[in-house]
Amino acid sequence: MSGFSKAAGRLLRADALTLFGLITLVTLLFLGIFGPWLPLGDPSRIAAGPRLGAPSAQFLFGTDELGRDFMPRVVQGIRSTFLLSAIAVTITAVIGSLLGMAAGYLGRFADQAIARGADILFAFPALVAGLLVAAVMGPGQGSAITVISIATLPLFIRVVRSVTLGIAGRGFVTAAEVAGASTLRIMLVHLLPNVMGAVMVQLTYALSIGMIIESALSFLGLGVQPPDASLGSLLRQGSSYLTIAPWMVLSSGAVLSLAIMSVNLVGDAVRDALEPLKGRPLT
Amino acid sequence: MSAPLVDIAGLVIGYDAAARQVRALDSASLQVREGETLAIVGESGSGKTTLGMAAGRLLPPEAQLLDGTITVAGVDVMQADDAALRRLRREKLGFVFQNPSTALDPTMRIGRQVALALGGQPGPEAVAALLARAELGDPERVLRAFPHELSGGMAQRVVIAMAIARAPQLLIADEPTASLDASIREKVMATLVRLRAESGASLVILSHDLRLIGRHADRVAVMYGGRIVELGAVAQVLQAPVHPYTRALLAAAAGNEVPGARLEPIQGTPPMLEGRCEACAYAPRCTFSVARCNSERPEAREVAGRLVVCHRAEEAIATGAMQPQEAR
Amino acid sequence: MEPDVIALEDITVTYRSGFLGGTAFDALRGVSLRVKAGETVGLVGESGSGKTTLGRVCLGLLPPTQGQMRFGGAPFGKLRQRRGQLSVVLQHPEWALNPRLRCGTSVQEPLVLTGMPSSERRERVAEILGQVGLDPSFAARLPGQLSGGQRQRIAIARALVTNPRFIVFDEAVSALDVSVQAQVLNLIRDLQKRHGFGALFISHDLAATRYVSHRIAVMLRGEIVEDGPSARFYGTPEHPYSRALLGAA
Amino acid sequence: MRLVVYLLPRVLAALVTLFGVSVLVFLSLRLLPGGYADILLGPFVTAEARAIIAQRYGLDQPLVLQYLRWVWAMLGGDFGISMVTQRPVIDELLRRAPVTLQLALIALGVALAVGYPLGVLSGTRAAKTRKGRDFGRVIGAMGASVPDFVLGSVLIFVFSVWSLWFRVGGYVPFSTDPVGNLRTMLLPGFTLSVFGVALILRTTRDAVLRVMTEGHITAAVARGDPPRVIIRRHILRNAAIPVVTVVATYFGFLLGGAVIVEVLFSVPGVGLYIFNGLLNRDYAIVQAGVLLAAVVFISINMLADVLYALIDPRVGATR
Amino acid sequence: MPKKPRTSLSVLAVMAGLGLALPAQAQGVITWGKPAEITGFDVHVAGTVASWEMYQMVYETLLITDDELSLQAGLAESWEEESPTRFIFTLREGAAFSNGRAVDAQDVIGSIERIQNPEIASYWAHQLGEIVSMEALDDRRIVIELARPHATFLPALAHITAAIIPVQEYRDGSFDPAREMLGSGPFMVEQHNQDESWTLTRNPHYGRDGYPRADRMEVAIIPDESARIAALRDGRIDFTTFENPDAPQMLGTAGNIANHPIQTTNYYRFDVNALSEDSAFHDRRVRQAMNLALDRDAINMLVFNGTSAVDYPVPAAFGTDACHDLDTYALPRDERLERARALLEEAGQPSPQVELMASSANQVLGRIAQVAQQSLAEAGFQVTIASVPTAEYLQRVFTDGDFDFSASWLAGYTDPSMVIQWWNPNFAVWNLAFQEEIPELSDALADVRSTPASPERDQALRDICAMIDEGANLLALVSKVDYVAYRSDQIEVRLADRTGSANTWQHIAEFAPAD
Repeated sequence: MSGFSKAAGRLLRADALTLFGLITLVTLLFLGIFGPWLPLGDPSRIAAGPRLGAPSAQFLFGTDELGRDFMPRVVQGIRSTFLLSAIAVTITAVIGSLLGMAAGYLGRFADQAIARGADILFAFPALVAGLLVAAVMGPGQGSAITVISIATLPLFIRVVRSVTLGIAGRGFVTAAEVAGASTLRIMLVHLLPNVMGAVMVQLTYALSIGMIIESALSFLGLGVQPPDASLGSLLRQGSSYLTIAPWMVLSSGAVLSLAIMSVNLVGDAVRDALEPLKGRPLT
Repeated sequence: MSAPLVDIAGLVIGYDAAARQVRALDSASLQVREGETLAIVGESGSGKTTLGMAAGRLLPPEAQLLDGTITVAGVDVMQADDAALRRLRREKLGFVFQNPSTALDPTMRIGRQVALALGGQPGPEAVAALLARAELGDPERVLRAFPHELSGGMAQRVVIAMAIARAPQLLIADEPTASLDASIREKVMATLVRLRAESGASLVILSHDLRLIGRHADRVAVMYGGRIVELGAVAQVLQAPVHPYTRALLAAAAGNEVPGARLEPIQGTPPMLEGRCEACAYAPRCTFSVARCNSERPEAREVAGRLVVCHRAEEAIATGAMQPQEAR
Repeated sequence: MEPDVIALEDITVTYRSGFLGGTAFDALRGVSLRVKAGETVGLVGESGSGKTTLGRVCLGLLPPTQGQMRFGGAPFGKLRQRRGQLSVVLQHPEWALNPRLRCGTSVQEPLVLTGMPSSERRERVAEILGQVGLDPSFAARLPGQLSGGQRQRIAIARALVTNPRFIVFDEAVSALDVSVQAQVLNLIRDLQKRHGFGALFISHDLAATRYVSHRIAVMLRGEIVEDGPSARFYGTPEHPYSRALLGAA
Repeated sequence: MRLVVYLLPRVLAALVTLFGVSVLVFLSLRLLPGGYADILLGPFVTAEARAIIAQRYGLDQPLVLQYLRWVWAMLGGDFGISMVTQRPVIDELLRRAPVTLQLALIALGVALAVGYPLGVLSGTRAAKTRKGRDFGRVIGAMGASVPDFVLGSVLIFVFSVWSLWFRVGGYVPFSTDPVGNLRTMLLPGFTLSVFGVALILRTTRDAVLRVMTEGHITAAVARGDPPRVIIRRHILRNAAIPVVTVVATYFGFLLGGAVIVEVLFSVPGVGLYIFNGLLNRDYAIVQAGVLLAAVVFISINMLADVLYALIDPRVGATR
Repeated sequence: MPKKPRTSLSVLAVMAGLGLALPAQAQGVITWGKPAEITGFDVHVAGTVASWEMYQMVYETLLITDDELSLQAGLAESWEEESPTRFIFTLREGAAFSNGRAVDAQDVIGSIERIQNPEIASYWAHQLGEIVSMEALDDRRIVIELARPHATFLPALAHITAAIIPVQEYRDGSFDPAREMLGSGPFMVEQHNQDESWTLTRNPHYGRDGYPRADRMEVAIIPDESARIAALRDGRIDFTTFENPDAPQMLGTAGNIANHPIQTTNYYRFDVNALSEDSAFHDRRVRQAMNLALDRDAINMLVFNGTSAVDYPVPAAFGTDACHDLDTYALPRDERLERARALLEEAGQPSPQVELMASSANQVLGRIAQVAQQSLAEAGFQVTIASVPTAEYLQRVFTDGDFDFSASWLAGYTDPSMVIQWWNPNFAVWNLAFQEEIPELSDALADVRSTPASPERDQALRDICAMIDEGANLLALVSKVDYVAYRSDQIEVRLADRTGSANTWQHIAEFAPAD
């Protein structure tokens, strides 16, 4: 059966929750991509308003400790956190898929080497790894992307490897082998399209993890550099002023949580669509 | 004779699929007598599994009862409340599934599973005795084993033992030997039939293996397009089939041909009904179809000592070209 | 005399499992088998008897632990050197074709690998689809839109498209319904007459096997226990196990 | 025997993994810009002072030699000394381990107590109704969506404005003052548990749903067993298999990586120790800490593998 | 309080464990919410405020400073300046280390020798000047002779890094200053849980009768400012400091919390890399342009909400106005920007791209950087900001010289001529990586080092300030205020209005629980 067209059908008949997730996700994507061109105000303009001003008609999310309008900062934060994580996770998905396929299909030494590598990354305390990478590479986007990749790479490798193991024994792979197809051809033509579903599902989960990691790094001051904002650096900014300017943490925290939640909801829907789990009722 | 053990009347069941409803049973009617072995044969998609599962209301949630009734041992299965249904399943019904390796809980020892199936607090002797009845050698070892440690044939015997644990009145076996190796199918089937005979229960075998049921069933029901198209004694139906589909099926099966002879496949593919079929569902593939077959729904009639759903049953018998092949 | 398409001499395959290969298990023990051009050899046996392993050896997918193996009289070599000469049709119609590729792409893949130009390929695909009884329009369809029998025909078309010298049918009809099974069995018989390839027909179903095979080998626990013309299996075969397979014990 | 055969390759693999982690942490620490000399001397660092300090701690030797010395000392039970306090790192790690363990246990306890029953409930309901499905999805998606530092910041805000009963910071050992201990540990524990609740809920729900597609459940239904009995006898045990894996991973992460929460709530655990060690370039702390975290993580996962094999008799069985 | 018998120590230890759980008002206990853990135990070596603050609880220096930043008697009850190069110190009667041994002249000599020992890697030797001889006249009197006049000699002795340690114990190996603390200060360390807490108990042999007033001091390490606020509110800590100028506001109107901003001689500064060829700042005109374009008022208003003040190379807290008339400070901003643009034009770099680096540990620095970034943009600078871990910041600036400019703060100590030495890379050798040497300036600085406070010195400072401004190599921004907050209902404190050497808690011996 053609999984994709069926899955797309199921996704289209989405329920309210998925729809909510999709709409939020699309909105955030829109804000993330087109934010810089929207007439929201300059996110880094200092003294645009009073210091630590409460939300008002002019400043929807209030102002920060340098008198910057917090709303465009949150929009910029979405852009950094969301797009950065998306880029990182996409790169990781590509690398992880190739490694996972190689491990699952080639087996033996390649499998052992790749699996051990994934184990090492997995056993390394994630945040410590993040701090180390951020320190070695210097803080900024590059290290944020690397940290997200390191943390999510094992996820992709594991999933793709196990899916590949399931596919590698199937008839069409054997047939291609017998016809004399090269390993690379088999991986790209026969395995890759068939692991894509699992990769897509993993991609959404990795994206939510990536967003958490990016914002955690920025929260510790090692992610996106000021004056640029990421949702994590805004949280860091706001957490210093929780008692007198709670809107900073609340608005950026809410947007971050909403973003992760929408990614999760859509991820659930994609997973349900690709791999419907229907247990039988017990009566 | 009292009322039949199972009375299926005009059963219509559909499955909710993506954007439509696929009809699995298109007004199927069937009665199972007490103490008989009835085989239901048909290709995949013919509706035989739906029919079998419906007897215990074990259909998946996307199955919809659209019409008809099914009564088992006096209980209206489709309308019974949960408690009554469970009592029926527990006391009157026994199921044997196609794949024994999935029908057993993989994390539980066989002994405990069988004990649970027996109910109450049976001692190990009772459990071992039950396994011995199912012709499992070395029941002591089997008791302690986990399902994955058993061969397919042994596992199926365990499943059979569990099915007869509470002396059901009706045993339903869905392709009980299809997943087993050819060399042991016969023996497992023999066990099943022997146990039925010992207990006096009725046995319904769902199968596509014509030769197998030919040796073990009393009556046979041939299903096509969600209906029973021919129903009669095994000897009659398999040796002198009336319905063109039954005939074609027999002619297509490898095993009955003489060396060098050519099998006659049925051209085309089985139908996928989306509503009540207002014609003969087999007509598009039938070599004997006439215009009427494509426009009028045939009803069950008694022809040559059996029920047949075919407009041209009488002509078919008369046609020499439709001489049945030798059946074993 | 024309050499056998494939000749196995005293093949043994040993699997090692457990820690550091501590446990050894012989999947094949001293198996010899020859298949001539234009001949179908049936291989029957129950699951675990080693017939699939033997099939994989014949296809060059599994190097034997011991024994000689020749293809067309020459050492087997690498699979790439045998491009276009070997092919396979497997069980599970739903897994036989890559669900993400159009049928035409699947069928022409062996041709791509032999380096045939694309214009010739398209003609050849249409031709071979015709031979397996499918309309050329099937080339544009996805496997998900096909029935099991149709998919198995596509798989056969893919196996035949390069006019190979040797084809392995591994449980090729086992998952098919009776009516469709007969279609495919007839197709295999007809195509062999036409193309003259050597074939190994692996199945646990003796009835189907004897219908398409010239000779039948019966496997039990890694060894061939009976080997003879298929006519013998219409009567009463010698080995008790063969008789059990016939279900006539 | 089955367990030994099953575990032995895993132990070997774990050793390889640990070797990799040790090399990785060692190398990356040496690649870090800035060293302990900078931290100790502040801006007043001169080349001479740097050299003296490097010599004092053997940091002037070739990397390979430093690494081998470290590993060799570790094999003898010497995990190095902290440059800041001049005390053995292992003493400090062992002193802090109970703190992190307690935090992890609180988080895991809450996550299991809330997540597992809800997961089973949502899984069994989901087979029946859409509402049952959505209920699990909402809780799962929400729990997984609030990062611990967001929740932690908000909680600190709430409890610094209204002190209520909980306290932020000021850890006391449970043995000296159980109430005071809980007052400081429950909040960070709860913060950490939220993700776990979601994780366990989702995993359990999916596992239950998957088990419910299996044939033996249909068989149990066909035998007339009531739902309660089927859940107890057949679903819980079978569904526990993936849950065990996820719980182990989660617990491993908690033990090795609750850094942000420990920093936020000033909980003097292992995570905070490693974090500060990293900031201070106190190499021995980070090296020993990360390696220990990896050992714990791997051991727990191996323990999960054992549990897994105990629950599922098929695991590790040869064919 | 009577001398404690040794057996009671174990009881005390148990109490210490309970300490944080008990209300802070318990008998004689005060609690300090310390923002950061020490970076090392060695009082002569560690160069961080977080460490100094803790040393001040345990160690004493010969001299201390008062509110006017003038020198007062410390461990030395008196001192005599026989000549500009010869000093005689007399130790206080009764001063003793917490092990009971009296502080004697050998401790002073040994401590200073230790500071001067290159093996110890103490940076403080430079501050003391070149000492040619030290001699004990008797147990309590020491003569120290300098090679040449060194104005900062006495102020340097008032800094905690010049603490007097028990040299006898150090030499016989029973005391290792690198792993423990033993001093003559008001408290001694009883227990230390790294990153968590300290328990200090009164030094029973402390030289001042009746002090310290508190029997015990609990120290909770709470780096997070919000958590410190929470702890202060719920009374778990009695006193603490904040970097964040808004902290008083965040503490709210709670009547029992008192805020006490302390003016210091410390100020926020930019270090500019004059030496790296890779930096636009290699060109002095670009540095000058940057200095002119900076909007120090904006930094004060936006980052510090106006609670700080523009500061100068010679800190305003010293009361000198040495630098006020410089164009950098006196011209209106528009003119300065115009000058800055002109300078950039002249340098052929109308829009220099520079990176401003700051430690990520201190958020105030990040805010200063962002305000500076925006004000510099008005002159054409394209500033990117890199907030990096402290260790990296320190290495890149002071060792590698691999940066354009960086933000940090400078301890102004207790004497203008001390802080001003930072502009002499021969003196402030740690600045060699980025500081350009200006011989005239170095000479002037050397001179001023040996000039006591006087109108002549004020004039010299004025000239120096002009030279510093010309070089634009190390810029003063705004003064650093210590925002002290304490629970007025739980503790009685004595706080200075002005401090110099990060000795915020110099009167800790007088802190006591409120009745």
